Amino acid sequence: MAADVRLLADPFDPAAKLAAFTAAHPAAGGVVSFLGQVRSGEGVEALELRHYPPLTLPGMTALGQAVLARWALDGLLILHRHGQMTPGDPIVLVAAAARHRRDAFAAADFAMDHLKSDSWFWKRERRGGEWRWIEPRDQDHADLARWG
Amino acid sequence: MAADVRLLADPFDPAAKLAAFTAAHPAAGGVVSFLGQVRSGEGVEALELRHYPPLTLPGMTALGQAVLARWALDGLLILHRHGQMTPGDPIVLVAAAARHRRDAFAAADFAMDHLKSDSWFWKRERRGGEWRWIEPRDQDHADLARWG
Amino acid sequence: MAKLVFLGRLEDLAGGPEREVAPGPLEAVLATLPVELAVALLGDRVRIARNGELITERGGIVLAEGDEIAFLPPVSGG
Amino acid sequence: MAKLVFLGRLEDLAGGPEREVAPGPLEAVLATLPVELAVALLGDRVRIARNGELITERGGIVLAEGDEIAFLPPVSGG
Repeated sequence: MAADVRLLADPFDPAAKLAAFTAAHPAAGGVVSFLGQVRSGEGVEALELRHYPPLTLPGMTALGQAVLARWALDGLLILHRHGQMTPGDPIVLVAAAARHRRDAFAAADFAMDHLKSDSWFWKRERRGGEWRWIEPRDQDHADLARWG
Repeated sequence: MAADVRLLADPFDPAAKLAAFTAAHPAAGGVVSFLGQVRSGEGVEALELRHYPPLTLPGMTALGQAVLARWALDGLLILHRHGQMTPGDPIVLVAAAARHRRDAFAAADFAMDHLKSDSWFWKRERRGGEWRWIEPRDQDHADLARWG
Repeated sequence: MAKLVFLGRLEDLAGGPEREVAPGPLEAVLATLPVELAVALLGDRVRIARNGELITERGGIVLAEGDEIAFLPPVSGG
Repeated sequence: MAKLVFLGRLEDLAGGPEREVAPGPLEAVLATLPVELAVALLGDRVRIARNGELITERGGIVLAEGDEIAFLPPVSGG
């Protein structure tokens, strides 16, 4: 079983993607998902994620394989936007289907920690008409260190 | 902010419920969800969850309040079926919306551990035409002990 | 009358989800039931709720008119 | 010709996402750039990929015709 890993240039409907993923894994007792979206109400007018094609999707695919090797899953979905987004737009959807709930939680959590701190995306925000690049957060590295 | 906690007698559409929950919390950067469904392919023809009205929903509501008190959430959704279900039917949907990803993961995980081991549901399965009550699993108690 | 409510596998033993009984001391009520059921209802892991409230001390319960006593075996989870 | 690719904030410093350069030693190529950009590209936390492969040893790189050298500042996460 391979992970379904995609880097998307256009908006996607996370509810539809999650419904299709769940339906594709009827033997799984549980599906854990994480949906990240552009926050509203913080003065961010737009967010842009840039990637480097030779590295970004290959890195996400390798992450998917690492997650599948580490937990007993029935399925793994990793969708990630690039390009410009506005508040409320979905950025990332990770879903893990497993027979056992704990595996699904850990796999989704691990995948998100690695996507956030360890994948090839550069992010900038527009506030008051000005674009500004976002520096890495220490919290992301602390999250990653949890997995040894 | 109160948790949205419901005990449902009829089938529900988890994708629609999750989409509505996500749309209601635009300031949350992330939404973690757990969907539990009746497993296919294991010989289970039907599953029935029985509850005791004076205790079951009040217990779920108290759990929702405990989760909100423990983590900084923008929203919390707990939907749980009772009655008869067949393979593929959703049983439980928990979703936690938070500014910070780690809070959302921990809250959903905690809520599921407590729903599974600590809420007033009795489950029976029909296999080969015979109904059989399901005893508690030791794993559920081990899961619960993680939270101290 | 008062009512006994049987959850989970206790329902199978009782032959139904509930049973009307005459008010009185719980011991006396249980003595009118089939012995296998009475023994199961008194099991260590069976909790008791009276009118929707869990009871911690099960000695000395007397059923009044209209009372509902529920017998709750270990939950099997959601 | 060869190509330099600038990711993240390096793109702003470079005035665009990429730049065509003549092949040759990377040091010589960098010496033709504005000094502020050259210094930023050589920062400790900037990783380098050559034709899509990360390079661990950045000494002695010589750009051949058609090479693509990407400068990757710390990622800001998804």
